[in-house]
Amino acid sequence: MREIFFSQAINEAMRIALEKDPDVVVLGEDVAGGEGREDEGIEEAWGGIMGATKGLRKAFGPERVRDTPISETGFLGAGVGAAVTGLRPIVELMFMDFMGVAFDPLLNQAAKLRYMLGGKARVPLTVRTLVGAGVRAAAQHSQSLYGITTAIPGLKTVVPSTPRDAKGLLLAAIRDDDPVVFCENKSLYFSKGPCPEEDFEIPLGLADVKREGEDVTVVAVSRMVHVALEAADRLGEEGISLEVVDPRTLSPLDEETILVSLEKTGRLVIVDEGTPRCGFAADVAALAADRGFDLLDAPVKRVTAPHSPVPFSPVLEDAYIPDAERLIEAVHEITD
Amino acid sequence: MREIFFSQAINEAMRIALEKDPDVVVLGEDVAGGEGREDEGIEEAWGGIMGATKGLRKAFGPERVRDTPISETGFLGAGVGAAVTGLRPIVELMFMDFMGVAFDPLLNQAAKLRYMLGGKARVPLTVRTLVGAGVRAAAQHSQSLYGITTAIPGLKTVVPSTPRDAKGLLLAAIRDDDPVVFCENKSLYFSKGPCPEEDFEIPLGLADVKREGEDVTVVAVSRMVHVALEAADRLGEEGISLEVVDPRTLSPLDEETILVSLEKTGRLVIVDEGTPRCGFAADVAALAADRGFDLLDAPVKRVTAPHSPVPFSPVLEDAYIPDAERLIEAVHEITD
Amino acid sequence: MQLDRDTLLDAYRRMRTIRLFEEKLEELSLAGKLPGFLHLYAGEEATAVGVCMHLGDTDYLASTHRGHGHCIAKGVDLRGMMAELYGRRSGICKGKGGSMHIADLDKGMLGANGIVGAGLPLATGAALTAQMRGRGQVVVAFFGDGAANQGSFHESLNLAAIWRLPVVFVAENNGYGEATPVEYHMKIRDIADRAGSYGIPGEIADGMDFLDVYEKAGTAIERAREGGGPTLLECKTYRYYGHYVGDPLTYRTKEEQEEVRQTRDPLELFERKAESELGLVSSDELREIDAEVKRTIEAAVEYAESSDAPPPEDLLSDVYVSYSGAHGDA
Amino acid sequence: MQLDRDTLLDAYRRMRTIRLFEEKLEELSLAGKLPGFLHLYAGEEATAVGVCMHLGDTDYLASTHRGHGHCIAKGVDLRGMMAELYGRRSGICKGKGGSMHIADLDKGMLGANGIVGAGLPLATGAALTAQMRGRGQVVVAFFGDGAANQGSFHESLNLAAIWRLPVVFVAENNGYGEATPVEYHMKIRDIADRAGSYGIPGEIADGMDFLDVYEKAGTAIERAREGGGPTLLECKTYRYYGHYVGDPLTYRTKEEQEEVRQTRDPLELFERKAESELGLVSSDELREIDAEVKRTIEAAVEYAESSDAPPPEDLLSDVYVSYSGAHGDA
Ligand SMILES: Cc1ncc(C[n+]2csc(CCOP(=O)(O)OP(=O)(O)O)c2C)c(N)n1
Ligand SMILES: Cc1ncc(C[n+]2csc(CCOP(=O)(O)OP(=O)(O)O)c2C)c(N)n1
Ligand SMILES: [Mg+2]
Ligand SMILES: [Mg+2]
Repeated sequence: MREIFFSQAINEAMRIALEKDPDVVVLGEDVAGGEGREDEGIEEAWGGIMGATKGLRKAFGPERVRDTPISETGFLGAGVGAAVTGLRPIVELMFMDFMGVAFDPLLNQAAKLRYMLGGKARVPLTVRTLVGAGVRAAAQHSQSLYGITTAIPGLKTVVPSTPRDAKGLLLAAIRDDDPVVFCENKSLYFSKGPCPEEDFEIPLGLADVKREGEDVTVVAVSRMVHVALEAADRLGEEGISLEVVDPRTLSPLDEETILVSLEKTGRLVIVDEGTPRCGFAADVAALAADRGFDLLDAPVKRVTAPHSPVPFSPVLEDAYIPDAERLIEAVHEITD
Repeated sequence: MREIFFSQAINEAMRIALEKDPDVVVLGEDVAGGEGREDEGIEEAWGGIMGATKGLRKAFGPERVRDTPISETGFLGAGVGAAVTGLRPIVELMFMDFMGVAFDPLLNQAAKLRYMLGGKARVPLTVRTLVGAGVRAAAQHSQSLYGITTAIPGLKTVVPSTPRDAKGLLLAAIRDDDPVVFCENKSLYFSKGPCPEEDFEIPLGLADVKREGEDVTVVAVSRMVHVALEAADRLGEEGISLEVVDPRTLSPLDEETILVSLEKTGRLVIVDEGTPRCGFAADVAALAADRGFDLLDAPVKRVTAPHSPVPFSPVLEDAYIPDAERLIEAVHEITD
Repeated sequence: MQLDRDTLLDAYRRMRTIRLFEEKLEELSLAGKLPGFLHLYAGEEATAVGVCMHLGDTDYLASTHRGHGHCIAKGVDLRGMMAELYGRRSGICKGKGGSMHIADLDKGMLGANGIVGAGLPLATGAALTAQMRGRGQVVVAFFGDGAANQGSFHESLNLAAIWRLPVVFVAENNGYGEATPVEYHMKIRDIADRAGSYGIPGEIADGMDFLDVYEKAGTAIERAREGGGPTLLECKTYRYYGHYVGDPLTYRTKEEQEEVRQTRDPLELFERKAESELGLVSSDELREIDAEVKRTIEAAVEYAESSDAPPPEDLLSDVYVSYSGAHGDA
Repeated sequence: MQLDRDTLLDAYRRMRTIRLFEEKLEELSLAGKLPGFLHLYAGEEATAVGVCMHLGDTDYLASTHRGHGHCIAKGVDLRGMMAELYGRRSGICKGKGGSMHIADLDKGMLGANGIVGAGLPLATGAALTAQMRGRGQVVVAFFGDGAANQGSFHESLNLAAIWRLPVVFVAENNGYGEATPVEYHMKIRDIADRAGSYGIPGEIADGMDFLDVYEKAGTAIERAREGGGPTLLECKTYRYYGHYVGDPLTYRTKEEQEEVRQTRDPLELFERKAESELGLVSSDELREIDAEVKRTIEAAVEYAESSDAPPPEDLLSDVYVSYSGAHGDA
């Protein structure tokens, strides 16, 4: 299969969705760029801060691919209002950290409208956003806040790790009738992987076993899947076999696939770039401690970012992000 | 000891703090009420939506007890700016649900300033806010979102369950040099309990064993402590003895007290009014699954609100909130 | 604006319905029959109705925590509303929303909102839908004077302005946000002046006078329908009851309240103008309507009280349209 | 405003420092020596300096993502700044903040901010402190044209207005928010007009002309110091580089950029006015300053490059002042 960049996979999914469904619109800051300057020969100057929306404004026009002012509550809230009245908006929240200025439309509107209206409303909104540290962007542009959206009933949260998953899940997210927060890791943006050309969907709530193994189950999403695979390679050399489970969506969470793996291995490590308190790693550990308790042969380990903001300094930031080294240590702790 | 209402305990703590420290100010919507109408003989018309700030504006004047417009990002952000420049603000965020419109000052400013500034800043801000369901206030006025603030490094989160704890912890929170989110359960507001008259502090990060017991550890905060105590009474009659641990602060979390209890009982149930995913119950379960694993004799059970918004209808809302019945069932599951 | 008899009678019926509905709610609430918090709309009838007379079912409306009046003005079924406020299964939101989230998408009523200011972005988004559909639909966002200080107000008006969206932002300036007088919470007298920040028209109407609201809202809505973009319309009004049922009203004088009721009551003003000045309706007709409305409301109460509470399984439905993992979750 | 030689030379030195500092950063960044994203302030020197010449160390400043110029104008140590941008322990924030969070509380510089619009509430709060202290301190909040559409702008100006806080809100209108022209992102020409929404004065200065900014900022800051409350001061300016280092600048024409550089350059404008019109300084003096500044910056680079990276244990410090549970946590 052809290999494409993660960013291209995102772009293709939006392009297909826009082509096939006239209700799909794209809103966000500089998703086009240079708007209003056609006279000067300027059109779609940027195509998104990371280029993910490149070409969309040219192909689908300024009505359907709209630059917004810097007003996240305004345009994300408008995304909710548009969704509930029949459009299928894809809203780009440039960095997930900016949830700070756009939290109400997610927490109290998108997530709750259907319930509050007794099931009459549909909110087919997709919020695309960047997560992850590693690019020296410091404390306010590096957070992995998907634990927070996972905590909110009414939202779905997707965290893809490969170009193929990104494309198939984004198409599913856009076409889903519930609000979905779609988290793209900026460190994966220019990584390549196989990805079909056609229109296809990966169902939300379906985990993928990225590597089969016998001894320890490692649950990981997003960039950490690759850390887990690296650890699996290295541990394989010492004869320890990891099974790497990538839930791909945190909400809904495919609990069964995790438990089935645990049944085989009896050991669990969760590796997550989010911070440790009330996060995704704790969530999976709690699942194991309850439904998986009888399957467990050892303590459930969590390898996460520390309970601290993301530092700027490269040496500190590198120490901040969980790596294969730390994961291997955790595995040793429960296999020695 | 005299018994007072929870609301009085909150009021007394603020009064003492205002008296003793000229840098303490109180900001919030209608913390006074009727502002600007002295000419008409109107002064401090409300004293807070729940009466918690009653009398403060009269005693300390409109400079130190300030009504704000409905601009949560503005005045909570101003609280951060005031704190970092030397005041010690107590900001009332009327309902924790309104975090939606005031999230950035917490997530990206208060929580991170000290770190981003390399330790030069202090942010002695206290945010008081109401949590909890049970008063038919529906989906946007009933949430227990303390799991979200607990997840954020740089913030502290306090969740008192009794008037005494409320007073001692609020005084400690106000005097703490870090930003603290102080969550008051509206259903406890008019409950009474013993509380010292004098100025005293309960250190943040210190759990309280509300009931000693042998068979099962129940971890609970806020209103759920009382649910746990009720269950303890009822189970006591069948010869099952619960130990009720009230962490009182979720961040910092007193892990040791929980583990010490677990060492004795070998069984753990967490009961929480928050929703289940990535929440406080999962967090404590994860602790048990790791550091407490060798102490556990049974699966770790979580009794929480469901993964849904809070419904309006009284029958549904009553079913939404965890009660002694459900806690007892969970205990039976792991003791039978 | 042309006004015929039918329009006037229709408007009166809606206004009287709001008034009596709210009076009934206060009575029921104080009698302990209604759960939860109620923010009553009485006193502001001319604003909701003066605006909504220009809207059809395919037009949208985003409301506030004080949403009953908007619902009624937009034609939402009274029985469904009353059952909702009782928390019954037959409620317009199956009893899950209650007063602060009362809504009816079939009538274009996007919902009351417990978050002050949150309706404005929703309305802006609905207006985006309307603009893209190109069928001349219009959206109205109601919000209070207090809400005019929320960031969402600013962001929404700017966004609607630059996209020239078909939305009318109606500020219901009733002089107070909770217990805080507007003279304290902003330094300007007229919220309409804020339109200047967005390059859109700002108008002021006497929110107690149906005819004035009707006229000015008509102009703004017509402009929006024809692609002329948003308007900020401020209606100067007054709420008769406290912020919520139970509010001791300690922040305003009795004199002030009585004066408004005596000199500016929207129903009396309407009657005076429609009967004496326009000579289009008679007092007798209006009294008949009063009686009818009363019966309708009593019937709604009966309907609500005889309706069932939601079954326990309703707790978990309607969170998602679909939420199935590989192996069926939740 | 009176202007003496010393003030002018001081101002020039600060402006030239900003220009050369930013040019050096671009060079270092393109050479791969500096980690992270850099938003350069070059072109806007007259705005930061024209304002900050009126501020002392006890006055506060809240900045933006484009904060180097504000730091330099406020007197923050260049070596500490440069080391910070290199992520070194000797950095002004121990290497933890970087360009987007560069700050120095000792100089009243509350920090660059990675969240557009977040500086305004912080400044408002600092102004509350200033007001309560009663020592005549003043706060300045810089923010961009793009930030003027954030809710925090609206909420902060209103709050500062009603509390009459000693804060000056300085809009740096450089024509773009990232790649979006201001004519697209708002429908009005002058951000200063938004002052009308809050009942405070709105002024416009030529942000490329030090003398004009100096004068208008002086008036606003004096008003604030004397208890006259906030002002919204808009400075029309231009950024010479892209939004960040690496931005291909595809959203504006070469002609536009060259014209500004040739006709409105703040340093040249300054030199022309200060030398020819005022006759207070000579070009030779300025060239000397240029050379000195250059050396200072080179020294800062050397300092930064010879400084150590933070030790690993720094990762976990400075999260809290104290975070000890019963049994010592974190
Ligand atoms: C974001 C938010 N802040 C505060 C509140 C609490 N609250 C509910 S209504 C209200 C006053 C609203 O005033 P206004 O907008 O003038 O509307 P009115 O009640 O006068 O109709 C407040 C402060 C809320 N519901 N949401
Ligand atoms: C809340 C938020 N939204 C978006 C961004 C991304 N962003 C960084 S700078 C910028 C443009 C800011 O424009 P303006 O306020 O005009 O300042 P300028 O860059 O022109 O100095 C944007 C959109 C951000 N950092 N924070
Ligand atoms: Mg009002
Ligand atoms: Mg700009």
